[in-house]
Amino acid sequence: MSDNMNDMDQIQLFNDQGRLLNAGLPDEEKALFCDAAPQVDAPYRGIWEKFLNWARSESLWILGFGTGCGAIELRPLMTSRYDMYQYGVQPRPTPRQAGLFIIGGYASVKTMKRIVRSYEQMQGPKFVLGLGSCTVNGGMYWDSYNTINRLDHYIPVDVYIAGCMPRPEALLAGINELKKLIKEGKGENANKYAENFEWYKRNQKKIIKDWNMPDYNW
Amino acid sequence: MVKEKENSKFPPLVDGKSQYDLTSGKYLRVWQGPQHPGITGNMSLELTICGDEIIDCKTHVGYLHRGFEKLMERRKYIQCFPVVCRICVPEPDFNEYLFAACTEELAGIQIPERAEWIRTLNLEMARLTSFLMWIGGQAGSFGMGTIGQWTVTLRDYMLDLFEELTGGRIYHMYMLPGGVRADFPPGWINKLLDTLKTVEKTLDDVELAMMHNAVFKMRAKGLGIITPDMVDKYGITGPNARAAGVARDIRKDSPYLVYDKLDFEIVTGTKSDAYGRCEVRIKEMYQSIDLIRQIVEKMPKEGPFFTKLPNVLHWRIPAGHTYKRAECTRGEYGFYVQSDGSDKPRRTYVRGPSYTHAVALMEHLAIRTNIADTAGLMVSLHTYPPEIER
Amino acid sequence: MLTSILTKALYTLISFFVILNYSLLLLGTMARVRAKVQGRIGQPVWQPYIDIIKNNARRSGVTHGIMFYLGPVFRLAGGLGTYFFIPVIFGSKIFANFSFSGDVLLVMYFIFFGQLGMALGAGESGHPYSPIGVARGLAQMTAFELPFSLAVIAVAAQYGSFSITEIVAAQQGGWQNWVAFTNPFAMAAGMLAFLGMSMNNPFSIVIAPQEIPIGPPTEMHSSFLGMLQTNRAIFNGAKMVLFMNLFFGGAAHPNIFIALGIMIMKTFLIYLYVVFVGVSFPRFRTEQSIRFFLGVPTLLGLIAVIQQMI
Amino acid sequence: MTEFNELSRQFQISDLKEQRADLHFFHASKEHAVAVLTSLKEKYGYTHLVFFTVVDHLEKNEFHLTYMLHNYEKHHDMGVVVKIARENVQMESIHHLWPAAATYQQEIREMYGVEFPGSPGLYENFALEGWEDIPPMRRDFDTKEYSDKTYYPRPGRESHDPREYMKENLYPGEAETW
Repeated sequence: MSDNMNDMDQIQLFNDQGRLLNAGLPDEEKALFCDAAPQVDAPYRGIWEKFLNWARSESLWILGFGTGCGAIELRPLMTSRYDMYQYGVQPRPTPRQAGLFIIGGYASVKTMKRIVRSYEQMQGPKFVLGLGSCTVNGGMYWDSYNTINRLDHYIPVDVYIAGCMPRPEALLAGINELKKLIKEGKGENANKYAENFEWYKRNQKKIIKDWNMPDYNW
Repeated sequence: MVKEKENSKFPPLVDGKSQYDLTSGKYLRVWQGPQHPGITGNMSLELTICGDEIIDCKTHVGYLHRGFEKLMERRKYIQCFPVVCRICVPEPDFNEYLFAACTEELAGIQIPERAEWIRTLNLEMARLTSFLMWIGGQAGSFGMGTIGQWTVTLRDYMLDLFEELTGGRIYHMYMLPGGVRADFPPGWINKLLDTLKTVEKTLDDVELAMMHNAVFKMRAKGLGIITPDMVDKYGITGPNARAAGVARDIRKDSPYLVYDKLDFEIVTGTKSDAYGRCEVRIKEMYQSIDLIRQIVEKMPKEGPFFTKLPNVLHWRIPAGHTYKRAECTRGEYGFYVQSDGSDKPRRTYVRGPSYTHAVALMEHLAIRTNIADTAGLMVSLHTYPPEIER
Repeated sequence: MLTSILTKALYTLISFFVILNYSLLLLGTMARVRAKVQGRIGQPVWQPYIDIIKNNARRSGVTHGIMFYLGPVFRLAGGLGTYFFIPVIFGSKIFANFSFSGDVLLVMYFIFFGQLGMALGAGESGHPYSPIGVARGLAQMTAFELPFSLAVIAVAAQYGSFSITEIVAAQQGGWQNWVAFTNPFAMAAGMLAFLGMSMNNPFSIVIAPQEIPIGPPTEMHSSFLGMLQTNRAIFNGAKMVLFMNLFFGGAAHPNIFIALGIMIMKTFLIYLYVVFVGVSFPRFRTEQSIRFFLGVPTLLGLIAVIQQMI
Repeated sequence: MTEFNELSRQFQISDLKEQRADLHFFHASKEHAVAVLTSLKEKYGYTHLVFFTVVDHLEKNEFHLTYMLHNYEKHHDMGVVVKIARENVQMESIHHLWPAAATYQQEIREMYGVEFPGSPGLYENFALEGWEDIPPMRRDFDTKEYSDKTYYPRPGRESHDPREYMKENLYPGEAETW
């Protein structure tokens, strides 16, 4: 978490009241957006939280956003050959209602901006599944000037699925792994994002040069 | 873009640009995509709408830009070969074939006859696979999920065949410069023929449930009409042009591989609206099945499928440049490769048919359509974003 | 007095409990039926329960204002209101709900009411696709309300009553007394309007995911969505019970469990018909849908009314 | 090539090269290029603009603008190559001949920095967003260096020169025989 401490001083995120600056927005739009930073929502304790985690893991709603070529394997997964519905997984068209974000492979800078935006609009607890080698280390596009190398520097990732391209079975295995994590109470990455908000924000702002959205998209 | 200035629905023109006063309450600007289930791949349409009617459409691409052409400049020819297929996900084989063909032409390599037949077979299978994906999308964009469920599964059966033949499900990396990577596994041909029978049977069902469906007809007829005079203006190729009655098919016009030895006719339609394009594509699917059967019948059963190459790790290709094209599902797919005598290509340019279809043509056709029809129109042009921005 | 109020409250709770669970299971079952047509196995029958629990277990929520809160509340009030004025089982005290002499009119109002409340809530969410969905929904609702009203008027004229209980009572004594057979035009108009009411294909223009994802509830999340989903189940159940009462003779048997069985069978078949149409057709455009409802169904409704006048 | 001979009487074009029977390339001067394209389109039936792209020849300090036209009657391709210097490059726009050309020009402006005055939407983003470096497709732009300093490369990826690697690790004794 400290390999880019040098950049830390360059970008200022908060004003003295602890509100977000939203420096990328034009002045007339600043009033339209929320300037609060995300907060850590503490989980409940004991058996109640276990029950809720069970419900969360058995009803995963994927955000319908095909960010890369991995989206092509979501189609077979949705249809009769692999039929993810029987595992409680189904697609959902809006980020507000979705809980699972499958990053379908490489993310170009332009898409990264939308990924950040969609991710922040999702309501916690939310989970991210990095699909394909290109989310792990850049994969085939490791030296490309326009694709990111490590997804976990920009948004927290729960499960990575390596391969190019991973088969639908691999995706199902990844989803099962994610379910296990959630049931064990380890799917707290939305809180991790809120805790390390500044670190993530600085990483994001390093690559997204024309930041014309609020600092946190509620 | 504005067709009728006197129509009060359209905003006034100032310096040739239409002026939208978004505060007037008359227009609404909505983004369709990139996070939108009704968009093909990862791109977005910026729509200005008046009521339900689109009065301006602007395509935004580049969400999938990976800089392939730059990456290939710093990879050797054989290292480029696993990269090229990633340009287009539903049918990567055309990329592989064209890159291999360009390299072979520049290096002066002749590939064995059997390799040509296998390549043709592979390309036709890719065509069928891609169309199966498309037809699900076309029905789904009008809200009929059932067809998509059927056909995507069929596509999966085709992908199984690919997997057995090439080892890869989506990306095959099968046609490398000099021929193809492997021969048919034993019994594979029979499996292929069986699968074709299944596909044909379900296609009949699909045609019945989709093309003869009253609601589908109501939605698709008259949507996004392409007239023959638009074909050259916008550089329209493939089924989009053929549905308008322009009989152009690269497989027939300038035959590559073994298409001159196969017996087929160019499928044309009479009216290129979304419905007409559907008809043409479904006919082409049947034609593709027929072509695969012909290839299996006519191809030499024995023989080499690969020619010996120099050590590919430091394979220098003589200076020169060439352009190769092939008829893919969406239209003309082409590779322009320039070599400067070194072991890496100096420039590779990929000409994808969606380049013109999804940007200039889509922006033109979307005007005056209903906002509900954007997804259907988009799919009926059969665009695929990665080949636009690469 | 107090005991009667308490008994009534208990009965209402029982009735509510039954319809909630039945409707949720029905939604789950129908998702499986749909999946079978598509060649899949489909989600578990109890998936709607898990979804609702999950949505309510979301830790964060964003509001856009007072109406945004009230939208789902109105919607749920509409759903409950529709249900609580329909007698579910004829002759049963427990499932009589709050049926009274003019309940058809009130129920028709409640069917409209939820949508209007939702329109206000969705409008405040600020997402451009929400008002588009609202406009589509209200336009389509106005259109299918016409054949539906005509059908109800024809039925009311036939039996001279606006009370669902009396309409059901008049249909007792065998299937040949059902409105479906005594007044087939009214039934046809009503059932066509029901297609539009249930928001399945080809009339799913409100939430059309490929066009305006996903219409009014675009911004609804967490417990807002949980509430909407609960309402969706109840509202669906209420509408089916209403149609069963109006056209298919209601559910009546001295034994309450057999009567419930009849109710389940009839509503299941009514919903199956909707799903059957839903999987076989794509979606209409808004104006096509309106044109459809103002065409054949309205004509059928008119014929039914004229038939009663003669 | 009759087209070439006829055109060369009017315009400065040179270096006709036959790549295949159905593919010819020739060079045109910057001033005459658009006129040559216009007559190819209007007079000789090359109605289809297949693509339009740029090849960077850094060592010659030249951009080679490549227009590829196709004739549907003769099924023949004609590549027109225009050499221009790399500094402050400007070229006439051809969007009046093919509306689709505006997209190509938009992309080339972004990827190479070639300007086409008058082309619609020229300065809008095409594939990149918020790009601050030199245009990325120019050969003096090093994509690996940019990627290394921007995108937090995950440690552990090494690349070897294949020849050296094979010599050392895979076939230690046989390397001399190559």
